[in-house]
Amino acid sequence: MSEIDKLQTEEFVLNMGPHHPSTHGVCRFVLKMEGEVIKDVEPVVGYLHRALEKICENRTYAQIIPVTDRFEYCTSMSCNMAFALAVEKLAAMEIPERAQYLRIIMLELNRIASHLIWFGTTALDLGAITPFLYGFREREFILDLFEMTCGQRLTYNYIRVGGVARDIPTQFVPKCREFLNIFDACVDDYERLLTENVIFVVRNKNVGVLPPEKAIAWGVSGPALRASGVKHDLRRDDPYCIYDRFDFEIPTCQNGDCYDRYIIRIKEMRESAKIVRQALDKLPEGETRAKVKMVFKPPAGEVYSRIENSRGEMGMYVISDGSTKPVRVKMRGGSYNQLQVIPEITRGHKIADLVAIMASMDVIMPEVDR
Amino acid sequence: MDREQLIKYIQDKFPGKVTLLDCGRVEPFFKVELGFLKEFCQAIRDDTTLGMDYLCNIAGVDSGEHYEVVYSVASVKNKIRFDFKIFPERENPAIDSVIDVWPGANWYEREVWELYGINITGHPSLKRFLLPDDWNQGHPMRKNWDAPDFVRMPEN
Amino acid sequence: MGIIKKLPVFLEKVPGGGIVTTSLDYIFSQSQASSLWYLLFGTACCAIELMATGASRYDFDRLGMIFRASPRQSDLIIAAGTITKKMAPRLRLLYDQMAEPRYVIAMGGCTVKGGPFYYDSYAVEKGIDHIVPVDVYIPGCPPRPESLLEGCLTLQKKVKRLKMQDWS
Amino acid sequence: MELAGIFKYFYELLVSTGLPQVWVDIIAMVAAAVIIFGFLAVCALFLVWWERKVSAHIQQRFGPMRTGWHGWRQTIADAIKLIQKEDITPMTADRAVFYWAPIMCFVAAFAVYVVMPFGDGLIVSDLNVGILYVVAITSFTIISLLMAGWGSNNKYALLGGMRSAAQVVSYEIPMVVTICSVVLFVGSLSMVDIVQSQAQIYQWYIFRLPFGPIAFIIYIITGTAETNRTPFDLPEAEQELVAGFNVEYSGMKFAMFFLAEFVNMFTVSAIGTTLFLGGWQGPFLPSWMWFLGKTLVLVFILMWFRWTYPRLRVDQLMEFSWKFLLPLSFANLILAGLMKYSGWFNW
Repeated sequence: MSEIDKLQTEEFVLNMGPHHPSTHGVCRFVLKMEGEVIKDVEPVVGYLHRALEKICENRTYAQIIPVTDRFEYCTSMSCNMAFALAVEKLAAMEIPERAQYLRIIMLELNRIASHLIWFGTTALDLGAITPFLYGFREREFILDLFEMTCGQRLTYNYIRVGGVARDIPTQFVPKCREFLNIFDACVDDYERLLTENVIFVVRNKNVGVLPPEKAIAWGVSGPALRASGVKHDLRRDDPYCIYDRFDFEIPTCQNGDCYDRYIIRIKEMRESAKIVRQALDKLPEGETRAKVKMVFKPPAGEVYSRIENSRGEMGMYVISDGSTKPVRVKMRGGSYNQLQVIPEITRGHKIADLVAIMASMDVIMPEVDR
Repeated sequence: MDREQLIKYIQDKFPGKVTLLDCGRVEPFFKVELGFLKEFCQAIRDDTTLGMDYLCNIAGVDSGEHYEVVYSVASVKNKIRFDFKIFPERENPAIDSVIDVWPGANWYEREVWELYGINITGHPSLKRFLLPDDWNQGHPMRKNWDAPDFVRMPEN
Repeated sequence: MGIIKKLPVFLEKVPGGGIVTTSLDYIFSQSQASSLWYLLFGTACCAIELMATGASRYDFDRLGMIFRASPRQSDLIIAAGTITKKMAPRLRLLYDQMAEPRYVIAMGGCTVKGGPFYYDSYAVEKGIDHIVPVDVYIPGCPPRPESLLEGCLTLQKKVKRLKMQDWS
Repeated sequence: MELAGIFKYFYELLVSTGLPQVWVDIIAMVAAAVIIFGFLAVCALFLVWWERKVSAHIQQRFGPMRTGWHGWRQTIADAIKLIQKEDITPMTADRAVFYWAPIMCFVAAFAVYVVMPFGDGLIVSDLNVGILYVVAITSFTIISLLMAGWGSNNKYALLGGMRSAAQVVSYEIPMVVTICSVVLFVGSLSMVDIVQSQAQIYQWYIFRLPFGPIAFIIYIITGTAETNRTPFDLPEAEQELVAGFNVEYSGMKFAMFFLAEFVNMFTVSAIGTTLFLGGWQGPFLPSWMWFLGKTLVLVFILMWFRWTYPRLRVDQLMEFSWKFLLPLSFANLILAGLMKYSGWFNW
């Protein structure tokens, strides 16, 4: 027996996280590796489990709206919206026209802001630092708009049950138009930085391929699902609010790899800008909030309502027993399933690909842990 | 397929095993018999008219008197969505795992197991999920759960 | 570390040594204050604001603050976001891995006292001062980048007061 | 104002004191070492500051602003702070290896400057194997990275160290082959000879070699890989390996790695200047100014790379080197040989 045969090989177990620059918060991966190649991944979650659902059980409906803000802080408006929509379905409420349009404007602006964070962090995870700062530069414009509307930069508490919290200030519309005018050029800028960058393309093409059947079976939604070629967008397929009144495209790609997920989100940013522009054009005058009683008691019932968030399907399952507080609020975020599917599509790739896949899935941990 | 048609279709397809619950205005809610769950899921996924290939959500519920597990399913192809519930027993609650039907159910079931203490038979890895590894204070989402450092919101 | 700590004791005995000590103190504390490298540690909402503060508009780099991914090389943990009971031991571990002198900024309501998760939450650590010593508290949910910058300036003020004898 | 004259004056002053020649040589050597060390330390500090400013302006920020005018004292403050920091040696580390790795890195980075022609006559020692010495010494850095990776007893550090070893094995070869094509034309390994053979601008090897610009680009790419900078910064890939090989280093030891990185960057640019851009040759200005100017332009290009490109994956890096750069550099060498032999391009 020669020397080399006597050598033993061990499984190389690498613990990545919970504090790691590219796990987008506090996710932990236990990687079983062979050199640089990943043999198995096990995501360990719960490092940001804040018991939001337990908290919701002891709050009134008005008090829950700020709690939902923290459910998915990159798109707080969507969280407010998802919850408000669920309660409105429960109570069969009529929403004033102006509020509907304001909601659409806010949701789409928030989608752009969220995609800009994704754009920055994706580039950062692949080692390019400058796009991160470019993304955040434009995001500040949107945050300014939100700030002048509701006074906060991140947790808005703006969309309430029955409408929106207050009307927009007068400077909002011109400022917003100003932003939309520069925004397309900005997206062109981003694309020049990354889309045809050779290194970016070889890092992303054919990495983390997610076939459509697998994507649906694992419950993947949003841009990740559309990148696999499934034309599924709740804004079209299960219209909520007044999305059926707007003219916009639903971009899809075919391969379902990281590069396609990138392309989809870039296109979505342009589409969102289009929707905002239409909504600003059509914005009617009038009330911004339906009459909601101070002590709000929706009728007893249960509802699961879902909206298309920037990360996929965001659902709120609310049970009311007719009192001021809900019996159960279950929050469902798109990242939950997208993180779940990562082990499936990472096996056999390198550790650097795990980072790319994680970034392209745009997983954000509070949605998983709540 | 609208609400009425869907209710009729499902009730005709699974007579006796599935009953309609009056708890939603928009999507229909059904109650599924405890032992029938896996079969039912398999059937609604493979049925061509329904084709519920997409699992939106699984939520455990403790209403105070009984446990419920709510499944929200959708069809990407046929654009249908509905929910159904099953009611595990109060003592030693247990349900079947539906991972074979929708692999995405994995974590949802782990969560139900951990936070509500509802056992999932047939689940491959029922390990600690959201709570700390050394957690020993029971299942916190149950209504009657309490712990020394758990501060309730004061009523005002 | 040891030599530098003994240096002032020795210099005090030398005539005119006080001037040397105080100027060394000045140089050391000024450099420390203007180069606070922070650990890339963000858990929740505040992490996004932390990122925004590092980005173009607010630009942490102006204060000489850059992020390091390794706790060994950083001087400052900005604990941005909720620290849950599962995360708390990790925070302590990171703190222990840092090299002296080290500072902690508690950013946001959650790290100060549990924030919006104080009531009814079984999983949130109610204030990180149970886990690590905190130098500066920044309230807010999440605090604006301006308040974070203010917090960092406050920390700089604190660091600038430091003398060699105080080093641990 | 030629610096060489000043140094020569001091040397003659030293000789005129009547000390034995051995002592004169020793004093001269120590003085040269001190001057070079001082120059490089200042240079590295300047480069760190410059990199931060360049990156900031690329990203529409200002960079350090509050420590001195436009933050000029920033890196000095950083250095002083790093000296004060606690020096941690992890309990499980291989102490000797862990201790020597940064020192080795530091020494290797500085040792190259023995043969660096800073200007006309400004060279410590004009070795007749100059460029060979450079190639040999710059590879030392990698051993130190490997030592750091292994000695830390940390999995991330180990991966970083291994990556750097793999990287250098593949990038050293095209680099050396490209350098060979220059050496072939010069007919000498001495750095001074290399510079002197490109007295006129059309004689610069970037224009004179058959595929001069391509050879230059290959050199710059391999040089970037040698210095572990983006897009080849795999050994310390922040997003994958936290901080790579130096993940466990703190305080002064980390500062050594940090400064060595910037010195290496300067080295690569300086060698590139010498080989391809005519070294210190240039009209009007003193020679050392030309050398510094050309080098800093190359340094700026390296920084530009860093703040624009994403990072390659480790296997793609190898692929790029073995399948693309290596054949290209060999083709370049063969063509250069043919040209030299046939007498074309021999201006």
